[in-house]
Amino acid sequence: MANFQGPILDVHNLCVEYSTGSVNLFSRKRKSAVKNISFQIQTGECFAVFGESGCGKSSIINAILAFVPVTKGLIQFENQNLLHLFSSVPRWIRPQIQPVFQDFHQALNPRRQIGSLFKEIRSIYPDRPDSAELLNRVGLHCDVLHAYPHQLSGGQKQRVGLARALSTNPKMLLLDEPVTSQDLSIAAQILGLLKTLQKERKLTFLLVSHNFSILRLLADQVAIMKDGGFLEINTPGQLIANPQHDYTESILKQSGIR
Amino acid sequence: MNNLHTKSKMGGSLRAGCGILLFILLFILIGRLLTPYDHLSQNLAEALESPSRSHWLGTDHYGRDIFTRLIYGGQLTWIIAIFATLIAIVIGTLVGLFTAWWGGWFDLIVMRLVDVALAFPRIFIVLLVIGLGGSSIELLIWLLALFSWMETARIVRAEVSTHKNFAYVKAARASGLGTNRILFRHIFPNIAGPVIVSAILLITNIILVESSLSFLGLGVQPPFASWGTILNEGKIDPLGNWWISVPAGVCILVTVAGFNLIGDGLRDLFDPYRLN
Amino acid sequence: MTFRNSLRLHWYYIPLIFFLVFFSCQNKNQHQIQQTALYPPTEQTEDGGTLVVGIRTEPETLNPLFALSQSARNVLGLIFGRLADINADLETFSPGIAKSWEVSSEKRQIVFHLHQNIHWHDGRPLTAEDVVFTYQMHIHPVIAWDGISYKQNISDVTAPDDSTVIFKFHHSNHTMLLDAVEGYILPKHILQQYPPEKLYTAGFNRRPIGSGPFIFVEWQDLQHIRLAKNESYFKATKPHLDCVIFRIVPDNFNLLNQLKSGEADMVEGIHPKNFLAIQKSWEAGRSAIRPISYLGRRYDFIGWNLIDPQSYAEAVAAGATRASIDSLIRPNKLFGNQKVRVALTMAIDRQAIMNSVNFGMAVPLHGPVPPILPSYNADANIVWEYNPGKSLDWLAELGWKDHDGDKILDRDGEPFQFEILTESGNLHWEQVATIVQAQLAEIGIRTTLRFLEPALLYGKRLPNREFDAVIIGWTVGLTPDYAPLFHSDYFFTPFHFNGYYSPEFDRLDALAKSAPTKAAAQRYYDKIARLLSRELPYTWLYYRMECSAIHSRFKNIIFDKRGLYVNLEDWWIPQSERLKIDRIFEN
Amino acid sequence: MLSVFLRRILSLLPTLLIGITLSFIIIHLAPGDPANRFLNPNQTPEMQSSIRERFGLDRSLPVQYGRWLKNVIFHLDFGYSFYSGKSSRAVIAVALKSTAILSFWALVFALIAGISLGILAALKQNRFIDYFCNNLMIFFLSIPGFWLGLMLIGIFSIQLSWLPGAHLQSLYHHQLGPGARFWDLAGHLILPVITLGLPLAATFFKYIRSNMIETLNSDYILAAKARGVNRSKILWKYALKNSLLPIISLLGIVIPALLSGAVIVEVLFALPGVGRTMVTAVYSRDYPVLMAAVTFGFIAVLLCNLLADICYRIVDPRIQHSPGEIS
Repeated sequence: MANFQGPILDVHNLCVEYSTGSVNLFSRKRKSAVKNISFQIQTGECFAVFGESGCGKSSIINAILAFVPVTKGLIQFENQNLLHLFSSVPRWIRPQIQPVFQDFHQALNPRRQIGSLFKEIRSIYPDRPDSAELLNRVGLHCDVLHAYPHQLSGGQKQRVGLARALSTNPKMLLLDEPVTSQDLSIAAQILGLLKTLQKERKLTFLLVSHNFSILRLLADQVAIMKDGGFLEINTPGQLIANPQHDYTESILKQSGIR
Repeated sequence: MNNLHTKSKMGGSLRAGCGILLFILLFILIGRLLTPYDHLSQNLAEALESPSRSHWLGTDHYGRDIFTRLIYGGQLTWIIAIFATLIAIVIGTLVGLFTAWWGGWFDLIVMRLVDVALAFPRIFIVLLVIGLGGSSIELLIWLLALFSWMETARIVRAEVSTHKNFAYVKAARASGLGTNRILFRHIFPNIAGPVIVSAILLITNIILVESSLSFLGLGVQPPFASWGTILNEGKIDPLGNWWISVPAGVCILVTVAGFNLIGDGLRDLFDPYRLN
Repeated sequence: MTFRNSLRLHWYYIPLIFFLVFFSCQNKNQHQIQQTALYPPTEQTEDGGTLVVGIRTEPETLNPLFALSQSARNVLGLIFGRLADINADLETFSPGIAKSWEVSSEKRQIVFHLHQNIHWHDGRPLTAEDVVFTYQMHIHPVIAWDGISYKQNISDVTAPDDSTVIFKFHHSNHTMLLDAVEGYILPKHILQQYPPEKLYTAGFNRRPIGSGPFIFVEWQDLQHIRLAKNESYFKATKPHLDCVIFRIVPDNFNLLNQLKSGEADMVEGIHPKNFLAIQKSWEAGRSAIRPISYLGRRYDFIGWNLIDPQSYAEAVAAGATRASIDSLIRPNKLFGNQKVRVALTMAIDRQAIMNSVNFGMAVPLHGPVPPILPSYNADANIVWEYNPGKSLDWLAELGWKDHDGDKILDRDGEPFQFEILTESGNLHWEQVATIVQAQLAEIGIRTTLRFLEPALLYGKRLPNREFDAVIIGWTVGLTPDYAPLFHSDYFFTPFHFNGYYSPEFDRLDALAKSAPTKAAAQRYYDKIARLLSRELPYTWLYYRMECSAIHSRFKNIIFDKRGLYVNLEDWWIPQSERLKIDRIFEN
Repeated sequence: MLSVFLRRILSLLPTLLIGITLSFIIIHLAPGDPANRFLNPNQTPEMQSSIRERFGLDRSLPVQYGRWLKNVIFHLDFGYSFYSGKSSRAVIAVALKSTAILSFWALVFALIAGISLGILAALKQNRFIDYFCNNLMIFFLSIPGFWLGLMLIGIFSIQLSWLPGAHLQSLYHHQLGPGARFWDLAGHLILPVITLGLPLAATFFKYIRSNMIETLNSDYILAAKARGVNRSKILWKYALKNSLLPIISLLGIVIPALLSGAVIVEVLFALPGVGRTMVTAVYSRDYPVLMAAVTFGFIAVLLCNLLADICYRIVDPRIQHSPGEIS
């Protein structure tokens, strides 16, 4: 497993739909959130999806984590079809892909101490690293273990979230707007931390954001997403230099890059 | 500014409610130390005596001391109300948790059934009580619970559907925690507030429904009594023998009011916005 | 107890059916036996006025073919007429629709001569055809009239002309007249429009047309039924009242309230506690509500299950007949023994129960014969006085002692305990049961009470003999018939629920029924009373007084064991005492 | 909107059917046989079977159900009451009439009392009048209904003789003039309406008061105040409108509960309503009447919920149905 060759994540023709309106027997109006998306992520790479809110970028993460049913398509993680395994949740795959959510007040359970999160995970995966070590790694003191989320600052919460994600020893992190709600200095710190971690642990990132400036610091590949579909995929440099779509261009202008 | 006032006042109602209930609980738990009588022993010669020094609240048709009956009746009322509420809350919570969690067709079908249960005429309690051969205490508890879990299920379902999409739940799912663990250890503590409030309101409701069942002659069976049955026993001559029904009515009134006060206070305490 | 009262009345009618009951409103004053007139009948009466009767349950129907409840029967008696009405002596009859009759034992027939000026309320004349039609309806299998047993001895009814009806019988016996006149005469010209199977839902049931002293006017569902004076009633100058209204008030408390506030003039079946209060204020001159109490028709008892329920179920499943009772049915392990029943009876202080539950409005009863009947003989009964000490001795003789010191009697390690059933919602019986439980507990017998809804109690537990002891009551009819309760012919019927079986009783019953004279029959009735009060298939508790109240402005009221409606057509109100309500419905 | 409405109605049908079927089964499986009412020791087997045939009880349960459902769907015929021989539909219709009158006035009373006191309490928050109203309402919420009714009858009908304690109208109602008829009806309605309406008023009061306080403290009201908008305009136009919204959904629950009959009030005050009819039907095992009432009850609950839902949507377009799972 360790020497797995080829793309770690292969998404092919992914479609996700939601039913809208009241849920009842006779009406099932459906709204499509993700339309026919395909991409591949190589091990150790950072793949970023850029899109404005509501374009469906979070749905990709939800689809990979099997939080929403996939209408059509294929998601393969190390050649294992995640969609087939969905019905019987593959416990051995779960810890390998971990999400990190933007810091919002629901990112951590408000009624539980931080320490209990790690304890719980270690109770399932006993061979995983110690919580104190993890917290140290993300730059937090062990005291945090006895704190409740509301006693932490935004940056601390975000680090805790990161530590929690790392606690299962994942191969891949799904970063959903990881630094949006922080001010710039903290965002920079966290981004730096992510970068070092990526190198240290050979992590693969799938990063989702509506902030191009952040994407560009981390991403190896960027997909521009609009209305549920990808407009173009390219390296950040190429995109800036040679945008294929007017939309891309307007984004770059808004971000002040062009 | 106004908000602050409300809070402090509601805190007051919480305190008042707790005080009242504590008093009532003390009354029904250690009140028997105050009375030399037994709640079941009859003394036909002393039947229907008005309140006096030997019988503080008079006697009933069988010469039993009403004060003593109130103490034991209170115990039964509380037992019925609390157990029925607990059962209803457990059923409602489980149904709410799992329907919201699994969603889809399961949710659809179960919620339809909840709709049916909610639409069921309450009079069916009567039908079931008499149909199942009279009212034992266990039967009363189960039936009262059976007709009261739906509101809780709806509340829990709504809360869980919200929490289900919160990042902390997603993170927990992603780290491979089991469904039960997530539902009971992670989500439930966060929605316990509304559940407790609904439980308090259920208790008040169940006490009142139990007393109206007594009105229909379907309450606790003699020689035992709940406050509802004592209240009902005074109905032959409610004006002449007021001492039978008035104290029982006051007990019900005060208890239910106490719970209502606590419910009001707690609702404020568990204000969903307070979490944010 | 609100609408549960309906059920009490509702279930009381069952025994009515087989005790041969008669109600009559058209009784003459000349029969003064056992009746009390509140005011001596006077020559000058004044017409007009309204009577409002407060009742707890709505009559289910006003078709005499289907009416079962007492409230319906009371209303029907005012709207319809019979061929003849039984008198207070319970033996003779007064003319009704028939002005005279000839009974001929040899020819096994009765010839009735009808009044010729009787009209239905819609104006059509009542003829012999109607009487024949009524008989046909009574015996129609689809209708399943509940009084059909009266008509079983009748072979044919014919009408040679408009005013003559001939009843022919299979056998000649002393109940021929009784059998012939039972049932209200129905209007053929209306009912023949409906096929018999549709009669149950006919509009007639809600808007009856009869020939009685009052005409049906309106029926407001669950509110009231209003009747008006029949101006062309065949008995001239009657009735005196303009209007009779039955107001339905299900809640006892409110019903009494109606009586006090003058919204109702008459209420029956008042709780003794409330009755005493009414009596007190009447005697103090504070109220115009006159209390009326009289020995009614109800007694309460504890019925013991004499047989083993399981063996009964097995025997029924095996299709047992009367002949196989002895071999298939085992006696009940507790109450199968007469000594146990006697001991239990002696352990119950019936006088205390009577005082406490009925507030004295009852008389003691020790045997099967109701005190209102001519055949009642107080000395015939064996009286088991309250004596808990003796009761314990008797039980000890049988091995029931408190061996283990837990204050409960036991034998062979088995505690003496059983379940007492009664009807839920019946305050009287619930109270009796509660007291009986406490009294039995005093001598160390543990009982559990179970209050069952009537449908369950009478429809399932008693007919299937699934009970230990039951506290209920019977309403007695005006002619004695103990066979349905105790005769082995009825062993497998629902009403013979306690499984009493005694060849001696069967013999005495047959002898009493075939006795040539009343005096001869009396001997056997005394023997029956002696036998049953010794054997104690029931523990008779008490015989109830009926407690009613009526506004004092009504004069010339006669009430006796036949009820309070005996002569309603003779009631009248002096002008000086009239109230507002009396003028509202003036004709 | 109409198509939404129709679709929602269609989607209620399965609920309705499940409910009715379940009720049918429960009612018919409850021990006790309606034919027992006619028991009589001299009854022959033929008579017994004729009675059972009269009521269709000779058929198996599924056949009875099929027949019943067919008659209901195609002829709106709920069968004839076993007890009185009346058409069950007519029995319920009559009962419904007085229940509707009682419910309507109880609702009007509760709305007026609850809303006006609720507003008053919210405006005078934390003053004496607020505490007083609050505690009064808790009192009304906590008192057992039949005890309240008994006391009202005892005081106003017996001791003071001010008001009649039973029935919807006097015996001489039909002889009165139109104006007097109204007063007659009103007099009879006061006590039951108060008994039924007080707990309701308390419920409304609580909702209105807390919503009103919340709205009055919300940003946009504060902003409007700051802009110097007229105080009464703020109160009536903004605050009240928003506070009344939850009442709509509350009505969706309260109205059907009222319509399925307030047994105790109806028994106590001798009103010919649905609740009393149903209890009588339960005791006499009058299946057709019971089923008619239950069917009506189900339809009332479902329709009222639906209507409340739709009204809510019309009044407050912000409400969107969340599909449950959205990213």
